Amino acid sequence: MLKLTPEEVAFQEEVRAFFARDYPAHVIAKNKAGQRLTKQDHIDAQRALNARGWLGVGWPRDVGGTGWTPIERYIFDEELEFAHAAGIIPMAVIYIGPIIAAFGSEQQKTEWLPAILESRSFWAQGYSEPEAGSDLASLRFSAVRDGDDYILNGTKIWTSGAHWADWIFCLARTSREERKQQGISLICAPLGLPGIRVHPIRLIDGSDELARIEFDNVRVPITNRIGDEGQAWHYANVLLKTERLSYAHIGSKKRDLAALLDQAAKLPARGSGTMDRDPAFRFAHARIEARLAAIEASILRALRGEISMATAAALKIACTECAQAITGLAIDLAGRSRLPMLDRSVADWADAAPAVAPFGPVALQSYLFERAQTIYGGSTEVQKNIIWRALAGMAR
Amino acid sequence: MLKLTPEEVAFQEEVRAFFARDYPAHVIAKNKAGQRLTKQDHIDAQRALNARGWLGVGWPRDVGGTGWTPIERYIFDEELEFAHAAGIIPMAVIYIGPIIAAFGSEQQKTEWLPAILESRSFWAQGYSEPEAGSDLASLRFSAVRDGDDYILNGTKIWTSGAHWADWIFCLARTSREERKQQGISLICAPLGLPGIRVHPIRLIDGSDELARIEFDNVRVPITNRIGDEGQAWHYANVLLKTERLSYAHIGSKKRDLAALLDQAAKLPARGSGTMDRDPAFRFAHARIEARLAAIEASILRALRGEISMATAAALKIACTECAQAITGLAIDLAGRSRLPMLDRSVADWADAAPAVAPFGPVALQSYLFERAQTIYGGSTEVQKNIIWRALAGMAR
Amino acid sequence: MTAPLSDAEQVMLRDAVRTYLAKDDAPRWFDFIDRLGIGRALLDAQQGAIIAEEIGRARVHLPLAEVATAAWLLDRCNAPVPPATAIATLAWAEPGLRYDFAGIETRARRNGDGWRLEGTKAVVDWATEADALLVAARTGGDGLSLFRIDSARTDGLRLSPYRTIDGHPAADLIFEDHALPDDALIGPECGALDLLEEARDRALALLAAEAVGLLDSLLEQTIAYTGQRRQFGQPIAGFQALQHRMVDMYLECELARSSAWLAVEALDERPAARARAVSSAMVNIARACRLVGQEAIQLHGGMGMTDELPIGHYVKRAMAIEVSWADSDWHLARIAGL
Amino acid sequence: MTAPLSDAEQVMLRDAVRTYLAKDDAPRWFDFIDRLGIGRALLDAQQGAIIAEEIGRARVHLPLAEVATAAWLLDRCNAPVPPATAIATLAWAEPGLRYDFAGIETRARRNGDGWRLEGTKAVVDWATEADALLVAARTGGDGLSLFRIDSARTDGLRLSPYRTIDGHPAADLIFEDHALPDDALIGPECGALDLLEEARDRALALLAAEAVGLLDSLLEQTIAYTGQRRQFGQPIAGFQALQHRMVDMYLECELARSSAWLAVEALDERPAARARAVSSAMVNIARACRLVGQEAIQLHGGMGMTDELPIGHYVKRAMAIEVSWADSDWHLARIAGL
Repeated sequence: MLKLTPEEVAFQEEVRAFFARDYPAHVIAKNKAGQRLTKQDHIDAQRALNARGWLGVGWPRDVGGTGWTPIERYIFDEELEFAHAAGIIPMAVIYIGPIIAAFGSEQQKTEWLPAILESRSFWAQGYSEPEAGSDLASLRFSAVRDGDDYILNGTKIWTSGAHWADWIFCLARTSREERKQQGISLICAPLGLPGIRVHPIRLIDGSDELARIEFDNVRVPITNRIGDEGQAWHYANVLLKTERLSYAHIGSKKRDLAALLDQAAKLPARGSGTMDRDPAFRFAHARIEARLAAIEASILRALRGEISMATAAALKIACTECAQAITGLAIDLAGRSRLPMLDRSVADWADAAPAVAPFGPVALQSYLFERAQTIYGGSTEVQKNIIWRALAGMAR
Repeated sequence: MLKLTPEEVAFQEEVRAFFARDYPAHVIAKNKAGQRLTKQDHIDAQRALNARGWLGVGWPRDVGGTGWTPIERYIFDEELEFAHAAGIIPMAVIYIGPIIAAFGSEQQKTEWLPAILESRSFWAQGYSEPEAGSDLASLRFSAVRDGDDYILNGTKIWTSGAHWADWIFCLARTSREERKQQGISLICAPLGLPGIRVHPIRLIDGSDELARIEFDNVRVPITNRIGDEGQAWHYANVLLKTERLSYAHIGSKKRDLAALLDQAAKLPARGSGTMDRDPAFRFAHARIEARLAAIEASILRALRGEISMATAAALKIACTECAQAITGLAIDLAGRSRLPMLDRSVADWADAAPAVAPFGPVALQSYLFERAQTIYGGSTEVQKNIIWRALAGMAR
Repeated sequence: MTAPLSDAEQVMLRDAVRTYLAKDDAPRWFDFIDRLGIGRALLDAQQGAIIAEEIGRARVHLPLAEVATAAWLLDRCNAPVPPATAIATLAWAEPGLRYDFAGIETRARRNGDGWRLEGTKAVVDWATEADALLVAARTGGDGLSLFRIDSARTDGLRLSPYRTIDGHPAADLIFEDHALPDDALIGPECGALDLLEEARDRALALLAAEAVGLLDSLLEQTIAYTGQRRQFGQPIAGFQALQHRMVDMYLECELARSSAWLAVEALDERPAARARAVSSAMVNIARACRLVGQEAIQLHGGMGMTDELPIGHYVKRAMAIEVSWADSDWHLARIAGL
Repeated sequence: MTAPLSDAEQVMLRDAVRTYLAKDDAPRWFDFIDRLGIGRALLDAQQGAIIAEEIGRARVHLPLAEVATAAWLLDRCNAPVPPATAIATLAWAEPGLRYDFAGIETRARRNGDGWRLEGTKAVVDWATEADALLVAARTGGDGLSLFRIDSARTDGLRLSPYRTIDGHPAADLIFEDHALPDDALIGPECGALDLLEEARDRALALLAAEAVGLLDSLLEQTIAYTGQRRQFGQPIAGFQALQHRMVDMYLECELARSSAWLAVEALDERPAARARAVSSAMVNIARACRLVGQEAIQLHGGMGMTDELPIGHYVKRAMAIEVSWADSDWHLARIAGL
């Protein structure tokens, strides 16, 4: 049950060959060197995937998607990550694309989906608000009908990739009458509209790819709403169901863990050896490897069966905490070389600290950035509440 | 501030010499061999202490106590534990003695205190009830006035040492009118009275030194009440204040940690060496040593100053979790030799498993028994609630 | 080897075992195997794991891992396999070694037509109940060999019986010039090391599955207890701090379950992959046993400390599994190749 | 050494520093030392610890540990100590070593009346702001020696400046045939190892105290934030699961405080006792920095990830302290004597 079928193994080899031969080498090189990718890098990467028909990973075949089984999707993700390829920016392809495909109008499908696949448009996600983090039901962002338009007002926060995005999809309150979760609609807006202001947020790792976005009487046609009014909560849950394992990133975890051993072989240890023979490091490394092996088995079990809310919540906690543990081990391994805070947007970034292993500053920034994993997408605390409700329910 | 004064060092040497020369050697030998002590062993030990005037450790001088400063008391405890002497059974000497001395009638002081010091009477504590564990305010055990007597009814549980005790002191509800904490009195009863039944409780470590005690219309004179009616809550808190660090047992923790290194030197490791050179074990050991050093410093800080409720609660958590961590490390070190469950009441107990290091079964039983540390005396969860109230109060 | 069970067959097997153990909480091995008719399942790790999980859930004393491991060794050595209803157990551990078979010092010397065995075996599970003992011993060329001893042969064998923490019968064995017939040697002389390594991994997979049953039950018992135990005017399961800790227990239980699958499915892999998967599984199982066991007792409060409730017995069986063939550090070292 | 401060004097010193830093959140070292008149306090660990704790609490950029450590080394070597208002820093770390001074490869060779320095120093805190550098280098008999370099001497020194994660100025230094006068050598030739070890412990005691201030503030900020941040209809500090985690942070803070005392009071002990106490302290400090830092961010939610709030800056300074001279594993190995 945990093993791949012969067909799946063949697919795996096909994907592996693709990344080795038909994928932009400069993207892989930059990732390996710890350099931050540009928008153009992502466009190059997406176009290579799209040329192979492999960009619409969670989309049905009839709108240009791959139509993969969950396991095929998993294999693809893993190989992408093993290859150090660019992660697919999820906002358009993973998050909104499948919702448009399932609930969008014909016009939305014809206009928006091809633009995404052809990398003509990038999207941002407008879910969180300053006063509504894990508590999405208390959204304040409003969409008020005015003839054939909605007038949007409010603030969205933690919007990632807003500096590259052309469009944003927003959860917006279209009614205050119903229960808190009801009365929320899914409405899209071009980010260039008057009344929209994007404020980049600088994060503790030095990046500024998140933003706070203010909407001040922004007017969009009601045809920009996806699906029915007041049904966004339902759509968001459908998305959650199909995408709840997309954060698993087992491949990148395995890759990063393996890379730590390579790095360790280059770093001096106490006495005369290198860190790959340091027992404390190796034990800590093996402990995470063991954990990751169990998490991978859990993911495969889940992919081959039905996934309950509790299981999804448990896997979200396990995957994100494991990712954090890997970055924690990485900074432990880095030692003092994690101390410099360097700007990694240029090719020769590592020259700024010539006496330091470049691995260190990358590890440090990853460690800081990955702290967000247990906060966004439903914090660990919220996931635990979900699991508890399921456990208490079973006990009854 | 963490260092002893010259006078304190002199006292320390005096105590050390006492345990080396004037203390029953058979008690120390049994403790070192992991054999359980008998009541007579405890009597021998207490008499030796009393002969030196060192039994009433928390008592004022005028009733035969030592009158020590908190630091002297600490030094004494530590040396007692270093010496593998018998821990003073706390029920009479540590818990009720000081309360009798402070709040008891002249008759109680004259009758009960000398009997304790001379080991003529042993006491048990009747605080917990089946429905009132950490939540002492919800006590149901009742004492109803009937002329010059009280009629006692109810059940006490987790009473330790009841099989050796002559007397029990009980928290009993004498009124239901007032706030839950009020209306509780401290009443003493000889355990041989009609209507008292003692049911030993077998614990997971194989011991049966705790008991559940049922009172069925047990009649005691009102002169058996200590202090005023309805004031037991106050007395218990006074006791808590003076005795809140008596569980610290820093000496036994240091002794046990050091003993693990000795044991490790005798146990085979992977390959050809012994466990005292095993890095995983030594790192785990050093981690606890470091923790214990900080806990010891915290205790000394507390002993030299005023101790807040929050500090006392924090130290209770730190000390008990550290004790548990030591027993956890001990069973890890023991490996498979922790598997046999042996009865340690006889001198040659270890012969029952001739291929096993005797350290293993002792470690296992200690590990299991010490699980209680974070449960009794206010569970860790209750301590955390106390601390949180203090933290939230400071923030306001 | 039998063909893998279908999903429906797996459920049937599980239900049959569960039903049997619900009716008899002190089953005898003979009856258990005989009445359920599951003797053949012992040689199949997948079926064995299903049975083991139920044994764990019910926490009954049955020598499943011992008998299955011995049967597998005998089968592999082309030795006659006793009926599955008989109890056989492997004696490998010794006072002079921690967990590595390489440290075995018990020695078998050729003596005329037979062998003479000399050495000490520590904490041999079910030895006192066994119809047959398998003993790992060093032979001539300093390699390891396996010997089979019928329980009738007591000359030159000093057996000290006791119970282990989980209530199982066990014994220390001291062989003093113990005579064995020529055919007591099973399998290749000096060629037992790889067999023992594989046997250990197979035993561990079964114990991992048993741990899953134990841990699930510990969580269930804890949720049930905290749901009815009232303090401060409400069931203590109403306190969020406790809820989140039970969720942490659940997370460990789920990873333990995946770990057991991982171990079982890896048994047919090459030795390096098998070792890695089984050791990874056992690191997680050991962690889960420790965490879930400690939390179960803590959340039961004083009641968790008593021998009356099942909880402590489950915890102690989990503690035995944690260290039965090796501990977490040994597995970590194996994963790290140290 | 000065006489120990009375309790009242300690409070006065603490209050003076706290008041100064409350008024100026970007103090310059010269002004800080000069206006407070605390130059002499730098050679006294107890006073230094009081100042360091306040620097941590305010999280300002001041090279206290660096200057105090350099001053102590110069004083011990009977070299002229620059005024406390000047910045001096020790360059010891190198790419070829982890934390042990024994791995230093930078070499100083006698050359006529002076010395030639060759080697690379990594992440030298405050090097770009320093009036004087102390450099640990290997000399003739393969022992370690200390050299003092005035910042004016830039020939043969390639300096790559950057900021560290805590926002402090730092640099990598590459010495290529760097010429030094004869009197650049301070202290005994080849006799610097013990001095360096003691200097490290003194620096660590100050950093431990700084960490106490940082950690206390992280806890306070977290309690304040969770008290006002509302989710699900109430301040999130109303959730018991979060309350208990803040209590866990408090427990670490308290042990960190005791650890800092332990380290400071042990500085005058013999080397073995000093090393043991300081390393014990730093194991706890490192653990506290990691746990309190992670929880502070987590409990701040998204806001904890931003550069806007102080929280992240505190966490990053704590992360720097964790590894500034050695990491937890190094300290554990030192305690264990491995």
